[in-house]
Amino acid sequence: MLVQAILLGLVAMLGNAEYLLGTSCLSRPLVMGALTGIIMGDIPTGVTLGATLELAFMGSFSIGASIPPEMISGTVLGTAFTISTGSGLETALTIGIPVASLVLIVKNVGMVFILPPFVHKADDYAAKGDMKGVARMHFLGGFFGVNLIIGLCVAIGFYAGGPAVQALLDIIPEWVSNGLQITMGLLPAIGFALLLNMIMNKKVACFFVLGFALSVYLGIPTTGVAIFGAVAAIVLSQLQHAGSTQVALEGGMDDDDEDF
Amino acid sequence: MLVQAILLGLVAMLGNAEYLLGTSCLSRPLVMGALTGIIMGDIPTGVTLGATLELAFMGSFSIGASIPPEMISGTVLGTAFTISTGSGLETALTIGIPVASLVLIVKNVGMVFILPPFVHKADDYAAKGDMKGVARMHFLGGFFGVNLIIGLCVAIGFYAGGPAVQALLDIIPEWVSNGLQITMGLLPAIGFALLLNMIMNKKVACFFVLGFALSVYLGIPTTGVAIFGAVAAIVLSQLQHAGSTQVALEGGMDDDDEDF
Amino acid sequence: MLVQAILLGLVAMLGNAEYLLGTSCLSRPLVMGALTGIIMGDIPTGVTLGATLELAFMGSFSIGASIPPEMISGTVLGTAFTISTGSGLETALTIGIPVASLVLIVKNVGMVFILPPFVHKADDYAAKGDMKGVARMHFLGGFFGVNLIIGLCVAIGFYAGGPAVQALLDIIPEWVSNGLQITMGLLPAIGFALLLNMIMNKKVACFFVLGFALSVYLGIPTTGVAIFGAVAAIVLSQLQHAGSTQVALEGGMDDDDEDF
Amino acid sequence: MTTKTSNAVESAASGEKKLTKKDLNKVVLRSLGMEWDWNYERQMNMAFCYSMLPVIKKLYDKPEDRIDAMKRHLEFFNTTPQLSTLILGITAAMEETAANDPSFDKESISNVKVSLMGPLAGIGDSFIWGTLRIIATGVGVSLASQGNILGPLLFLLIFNVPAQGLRYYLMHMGYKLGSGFLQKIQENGLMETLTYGASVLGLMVIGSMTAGNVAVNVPLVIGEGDAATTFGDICNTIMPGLLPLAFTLFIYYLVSKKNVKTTTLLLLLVAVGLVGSFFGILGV
Amino acid sequence: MTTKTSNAVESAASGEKKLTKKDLNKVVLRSLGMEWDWNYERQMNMAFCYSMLPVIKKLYDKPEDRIDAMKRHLEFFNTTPQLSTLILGITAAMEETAANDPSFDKESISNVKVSLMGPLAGIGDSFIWGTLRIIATGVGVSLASQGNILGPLLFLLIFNVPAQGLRYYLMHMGYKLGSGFLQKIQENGLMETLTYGASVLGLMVIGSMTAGNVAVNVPLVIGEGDAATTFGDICNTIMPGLLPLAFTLFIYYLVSKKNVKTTTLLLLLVAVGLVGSFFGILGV
Amino acid sequence: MTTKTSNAVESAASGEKKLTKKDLNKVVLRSLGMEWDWNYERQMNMAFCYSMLPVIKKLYDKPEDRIDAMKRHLEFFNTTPQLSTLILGITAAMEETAANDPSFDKESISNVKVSLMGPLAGIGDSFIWGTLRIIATGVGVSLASQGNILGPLLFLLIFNVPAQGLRYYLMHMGYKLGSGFLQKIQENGLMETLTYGASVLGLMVIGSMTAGNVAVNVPLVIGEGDAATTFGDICNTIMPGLLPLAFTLFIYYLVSKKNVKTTTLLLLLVAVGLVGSFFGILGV
Ligand SMILES: OC[C@H]1O[C@H](O)[C@@H](O)[C@@H](O)[C@@H]1O
Ligand SMILES: OC[C@H]1O[C@H](O)[C@@H](O)[C@@H](O)[C@@H]1O
Ligand SMILES: OC[C@H]1O[C@H](O)[C@@H](O)[C@@H](O)[C@@H]1O
Repeated sequence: MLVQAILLGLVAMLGNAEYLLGTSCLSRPLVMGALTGIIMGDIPTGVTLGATLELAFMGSFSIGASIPPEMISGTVLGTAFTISTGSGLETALTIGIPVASLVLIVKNVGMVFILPPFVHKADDYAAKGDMKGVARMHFLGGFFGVNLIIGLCVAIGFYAGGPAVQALLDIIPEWVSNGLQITMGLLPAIGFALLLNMIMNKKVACFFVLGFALSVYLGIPTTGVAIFGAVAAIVLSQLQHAGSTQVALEGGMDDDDEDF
Repeated sequence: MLVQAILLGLVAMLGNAEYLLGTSCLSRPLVMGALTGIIMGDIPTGVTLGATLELAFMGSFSIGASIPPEMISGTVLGTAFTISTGSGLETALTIGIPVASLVLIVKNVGMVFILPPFVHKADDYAAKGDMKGVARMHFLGGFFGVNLIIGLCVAIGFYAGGPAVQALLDIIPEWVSNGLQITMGLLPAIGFALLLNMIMNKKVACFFVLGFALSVYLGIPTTGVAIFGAVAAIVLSQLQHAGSTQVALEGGMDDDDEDF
Repeated sequence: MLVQAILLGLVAMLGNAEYLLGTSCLSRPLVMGALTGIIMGDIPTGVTLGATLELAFMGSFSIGASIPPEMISGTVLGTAFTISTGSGLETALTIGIPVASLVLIVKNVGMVFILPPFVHKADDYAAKGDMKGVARMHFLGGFFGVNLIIGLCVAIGFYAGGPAVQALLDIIPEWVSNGLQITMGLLPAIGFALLLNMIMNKKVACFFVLGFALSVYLGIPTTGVAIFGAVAAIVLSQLQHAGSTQVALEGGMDDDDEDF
Repeated sequence: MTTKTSNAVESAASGEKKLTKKDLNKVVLRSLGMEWDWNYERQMNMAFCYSMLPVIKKLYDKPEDRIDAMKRHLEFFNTTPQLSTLILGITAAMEETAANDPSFDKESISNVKVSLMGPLAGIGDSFIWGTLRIIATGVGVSLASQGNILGPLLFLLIFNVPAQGLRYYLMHMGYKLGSGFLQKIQENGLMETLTYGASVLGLMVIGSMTAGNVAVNVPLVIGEGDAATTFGDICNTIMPGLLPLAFTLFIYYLVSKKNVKTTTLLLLLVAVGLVGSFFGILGV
Repeated sequence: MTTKTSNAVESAASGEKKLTKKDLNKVVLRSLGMEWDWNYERQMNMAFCYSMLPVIKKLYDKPEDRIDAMKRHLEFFNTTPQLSTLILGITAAMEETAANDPSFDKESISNVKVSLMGPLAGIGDSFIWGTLRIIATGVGVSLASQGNILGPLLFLLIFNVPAQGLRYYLMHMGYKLGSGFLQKIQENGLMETLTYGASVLGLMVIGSMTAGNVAVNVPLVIGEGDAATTFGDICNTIMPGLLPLAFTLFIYYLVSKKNVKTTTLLLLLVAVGLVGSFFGILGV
Repeated sequence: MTTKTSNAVESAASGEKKLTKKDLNKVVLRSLGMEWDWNYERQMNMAFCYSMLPVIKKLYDKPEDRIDAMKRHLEFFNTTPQLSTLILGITAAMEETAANDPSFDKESISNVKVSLMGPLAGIGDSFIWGTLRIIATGVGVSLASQGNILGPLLFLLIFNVPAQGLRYYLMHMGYKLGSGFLQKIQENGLMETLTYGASVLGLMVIGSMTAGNVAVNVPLVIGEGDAATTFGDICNTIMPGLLPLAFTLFIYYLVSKKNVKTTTLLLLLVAVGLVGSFFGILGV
C-alpha cells in the first residue's frame, strides 16, 4: 500500500517531468493511465481507462498562461482507485475530473508562493555572473515549485484511500464544482489574451476577428483557418512589398522564379 | 362604434407618425397590436395578436425606395376585427395580410399624386428664401401625403365592418393577391438598386457580388458578412495607402502605435 | 447482324468525331444511346438507357491529359446488347462500365503507339514548308490513332456478341477492375498537374491551395469558387497596379468612371 | 488645419460664426422626422433641409447665402434615418467653415454628403434593420406572445435606446469629424481611401441583404415525370440565388443607365408580379 | 498604338498584309477539330497549327517565314477547346503585326500563347465542363429518362449554342484584343497584371476542381474494434482531402521538376491502381 | 552581409568566436526543459537563459559581457516549447555576431526575440496542440480503448518524432536564418513584412482557437413560456460566439492596458466562476 503510494507518486512526477523532457506529452491520461496500470498490476484496464480519460480531457491543454486541470493526479488517482476497487469506467471519471480541478488549485499555490523566489534568486546569480547558480535555480525551482507537489498530492491521496478522497470531494457543494468548471472554460482566455498582447496592434487586429469569425460562422477547424491564414499572409506580404524587391516567404530567395 | 373607429384611425396615424418621431418602430405590429387592444378593451389579446402579426411581417421593412406592405392598417384592422368577433388567431392573419397589400396601393397613390406638389412647393419657398415656408411644406406634405390617408383607411375600414372588408378582399382573385405577394418579393430590389446607384463603380462592383456570394454559398447572415466586410475594408484601405502615411480607420490617428 | 455491327461501328466513330466537330458532346451517353436505339430499332429504350448511362458517367470528362473511361463503346455496346436481349437497365450498366474501362486501355495503346509518328511526321513537313502535309497528318493522325480503333472495338464487340464480351469481362479478376477504377480516380491528377505546370509559380501557388481549401472546408462548388476567385483576381490586380494607371479588367478602359 | 486656426484667431477679433452645442441639438431634434415626407423623387430631401434650417439661420445673414444653402440641402438625400445625424453633423461643420472662409468650395459639401450617404445606408440598414430590430423583436415577441404588455414596451426600449442614443452621439461626432478629422483627411488625400473602404463594406452588406430579401421564383417546369425540374432550379445549379441577383442588377441598370424613375419602377414591378402570377411564370 | 497607326498609313501606300473577317472565320471552322488528334506529347499542337494555316498563308510569302510560323505553332498547346479561338484570335492579330513590322519580337507571340492558355483552361473547364455541360445534362436527362427523344436533342442544343457561339465570338474578340487592347496593355506594362489576375482565378478554379475530381482512398485500417479508423480518415483529420491534394502536387512535381512524360505517368498510374488494389492499400 | 563577410576575413586573422554544430546541439538538449519552471512572472525566462548558457560561455570571456547576456535572456519569454529552438537558433547567431562585432546593437537581439515569439506561438500552438496532438491522440485512443498497450506507445511516437525532430531542425535553421537571411531581411527592411505576415497568420489562428476553446455560457432566461430565450442566445443572434470573443478581448484589455498581473487574473476568474455559478448567471 505505502509502496504503491510512493510508486504512484513517482509516476505522477515522471508525468510532470515531461516539461523537462521536451514537453513530450508524458502527462497525458493515455500515458499516465498505462503507467498506473503497470504499478497496479492491471495493464489492460489502465490503458483502457487512460483512453477514456484522454477523451474527457481532450480539450485541456495549455495555451499561454492558461493552466488546464491537473490531469496527472486526476488520471493516476482515478485509474488506481478504479482498479483497486474493481469498479467500472464511470468511477475513473467521477473521481478523476474533480480531483484534477482540486489539485490544479494546489499546484497554483506552489506556482504563486514557492516558484517565484527561485526566479528572483536566479536574477541575483546572473548579476554576479554565476552561471552554475542560474542553472541550479532552474532545476530546483521546477522541482520544488511544481513537480514535488504533484507527486505528494498523488501519493498522499492514494494512501488516504478512495473513501477519504471521495469524502473530501463530497464536501464541495455543487455550485462550487460547477463554478470551477465554468472557470476552466474561462481560463483559456488568459492564454489567448497573453498571446494577443505579444502580437496584436491596430494594423493587424482585424485578423484576430477574422480568424474567430471564420470558425464561428463557417465551422472551419483551426488547421483550416491556418491554411486560409497562410494564403492571406503570403498574399498580403507580397502586396505590402509590391514595387520593392519581392521576397518569397517560403524559400527566402530574392527573385521570383517562374518555374517553381 | 364611430368613436372606436375614430380612435383606431388615430392609433394608425400615431403608428405612421413614427416617421416624425425618430423612425422609432411605433408602426410595427407588436406596438400597433397592443394599442388596438387598449382601444378595443382587450389588452392581452391585442398584445398576443401583435406578436403573431409581427412574426408574419418580420421580413417586411423598408430599404431604400422599397416600401413594404402597409402593416399598420393590416395590424389594426386584423386585430380589431378578431377581438370584436371573438374569433381566433388565423382571422388576424387572413384579414391583416391582404389588407396590408391593399392599403399599400392606396398609400402609393398618395405618394405619387399628393406628396410631390408639396416637394415642388418647398423648392419655390427656398428660392424665395422663405424658411418658414419650407418647414410648413415638410409638415403638411407628410401629413396629407401619407399620414391622413392611412388613418382614413383604418377608420373607414373599421366603420364599414369586417364583412364589408372581407367582401372587398374576396372580390380580389387569387392570381391578383398572389401577384401582389410576388411584387413584395421583387420590391426590395428597387431599394438595393438605389443604394447601389449611390455607391457602386467599376472598381468596387465586385464586392457587391462577394457579399451576395458569401450569403448564398455559405449561408452567412448579414451581420456576419458585415464583419468579414469590415476586415476586408480595413485591410484593403491600408494596402491602398501603403507607402504613404497610414491612417488608422477607427481612431483617426496618424501613426500606427504598436501597443494598441 | 453484320450490317448492324458495321452501323454501330460508324455510330461510335461519329461519336468520337465530336473532336472534329467542335467538341460538341456527341460522344456523351445521352446522344450515343439515342443513336444506338435508332440502329437497333427501339428509340425509346435507347434514349432511356442513354440517360441512365449519362448519370453513371456524369463525373467522367477530360481535363488536361486525363482521359476518362471510353464511354462511347461502353454506351453503344451496353445499349445494343440490352435491346437485343430485351433485358433490364442493369445490363446496360454491368456491360457498359467495364467495357468503357477496357476500351480505354485499347484507346491508350493507339495514342501511345500509333498517334505519335503522325505528330513527328508533321514536324518534318513543317520544316519543309509543306502546308498540305501538315494538314494531312492532322487528319490521318486522329483517324488512325483513335477514331478507327474505337469503331473497330464496337463493331467487333457487337459481332462477337454479348456472351463473348461478357466472357472476356469475366476473365478479368475483381482486383483488376477495381484497380482500373482506382486509376480512373487518380488520372485527373495528371490533367491538373499539367494545368498547374502552365500557370503556377511561387508567387501565386497559394491560390491553388486556396481554391482547394474553399472546396473541401466549405463545400463550395467550382462555379462558386470561380466567383470568389474573380473577386480576388480583380481586387488583387487593382492593388498590384495601385499608384500607376489602373486598368478596369472588364472593359479595358484607362480610367475608372464613377457612373459604372 | 491652418485655415481653421487662423480663423479661430480671427474669430476673437471679428465676429466669426460658431455653432454651439445647442444648435446641434436642435438639428438632432428635427432629424427625428427624417422619413416623415420621404418621397420617390428626392427621398429625404425636405426633412434634411428642414433639419439644417437652424444651422443655416445661424451661420448666414445674407438672403442669397441662405437661399443657396437651402437649395443645396433640398437635393436628393437618403440614408438610414437613425444614423443620418452623422452626415448632418459633418455637413453642419462644413457649412460653418464655409460661412467663415469665403474661399471654401461649397460644392465639396454636396460631394461629401453624396459620397457618404450610400455606404452609411448599406452599413446602417444592416445594423439597424437587420440586427438591432431583430434582437428587439426577439425579446419583444417572446414576452408578447404570452399576452404580456412588457413585450411591446421592451421592444421599443431595446430598439430606441441604442438607436436614438446613436442619433444623438453621431451628430456631435459628425460635427467633430467635419471640422477636424475629415478636413485633415481631405488634405491628406485620404478621403478617397475612406470612401473606398466604406464602399467595400457597404457593398458587401448590400450584397448579403439582396441575397436575403429579394425573392424571384420561377416555378416553370422543364422535363417530365420524376426527372422534371423547374427553370428556377436550373438557374440555382449555375449559382444559388442567380435570379434575384440578376434581377437586382437589372433594376440597377434601369436606374443608373436608363434613368428610369422610381415611380415607374414601382408600377412596373406591380405589373410584372400580376402578369407573372397570371401566367404562372412567377411564383410566391 | 503609334506603330499600329503608322502601319495603317503605310498600308495605304505599300502592300500591308491585313486579315479579313473571312480569314478569321476560316480559322474558327478549322478550330472545330482542336481535339481531333490530341496527343500526350504536345496535346493540341497539330490542330492549333492546322487552324493557323490560312493565316500563315495569307500573311507570309517567303517560305522561311512560313516554316518559322508553322514550327512556332506546332509547339505544345492546350486549353478548353471551345474557347481556344480567343487565343487563336490574339495570335492571328500578333502574327499580322509581325508580318508588317519586321522589328516585332516574334517570341512574344509564343509568350502570350503560353501565358494565356493555362488560366483560360482553368476558367474555361470550370465553365464549359463544370457548369454548361451539367445544366445541359440536367435538362437532357430529365426528358430522356422518360424515353423522350427531345432529351438528347435539347442536350446538344443547350450545350452547343452557347459553346460554339462563344467559339465564334471569341475569335473576333481575340483578334480585336490582340491588335488593340493587348498591345496597349503590353506597352503599359500591364500584361503582368493581367496574367497575374488570370492566374489567381485560374488556380483557384483548378484547386476546386482538384478537390472534386481527384480521388485517392486509403482504407488501411488502424486500431481495433469500434474505435478503429483508417489511414485515410486520419489524413482527413489533418485536412479534408489531404491525400488527393498531396497526390496531385506530387504528380505536378514529377511533371515540372523531373520532366516525367505524360505517357509514363499514365502507365505509372495504371500500375499504382492495380498494385494498390491487389494489396488492398488503395480503394475505390 | 558585408559585415558578415568582413568578419569572416577578420576571423582568419584574429581569434573570431564561432559556434559549432556541437554547441548548437547542446542548446537543443537544454531546450527540452523549456517549460520545467514556467512561471507567471516571466514564463519561460529561466529555461531560456539556461539553454543559452553554453552559447554565452563560448562567445564571451569578460564577466561583464556574460552578466549582460544572462540578464538579457532572463527576460520574459514564451512560445510553443517544441518550436522554441527556432528563436534560440536565431538568438545564438545574433549573439555570435555581437561577440565579434563590437558595433552590433545588442538590443536588436531582444527585439527579434520579442517580435517573433508571439506569431510563432500562435502558429505553433495550432500545429502542435491543435493538429499534431489530435492526430496522435486519435490513433492512440483508437488502439488503447481496447486495452492495447501499443496505444500510448504509438501516441508518444506519433507526437514526438515530428515534434522533437522539428525542435532539432529548427535550431539549426534558426541559426542559419539568424546569420544569413534574417540579417539580409533586416537590412532590406523586410523584417517588418515578415512580422506582418507572421502576425496575420498567427492572429487568425489564435482567433480560431479562441472560438473553439473559450467557453462563456449565460443561461439567464428572458421571456416566458415557449417563446422564452436566454441572454446567451440573444447574444448569439448578434454574432455566434460573441460572449467568448468579448470576454477574451476584455481580458486582453486588462492585460495590455491595465497591466493586470496573470496571477490576479487567475484569482479573478476563479471568483467569477464561483459567483456566476452561485447566482446561476453563468453556466457550464
Ligand atoms: O502559447 C505558447 C505556450 O505558452 C505556454 O508556454 C504553454 O501554455 C505552452 O503550452 C504554449 O505552447
Ligand atoms: O436604405 C436607406 C433607407 O432608405 C429609406 O430611407 C428607408 O427605406 C429606410 O428604411 C432605409 O434605412
Ligand atoms: O484542360 C483543358 C483541356 O485539356 C484537354 O484538351 C481536354 O482534356 C479538354 O477537355 C480540356 O478542356
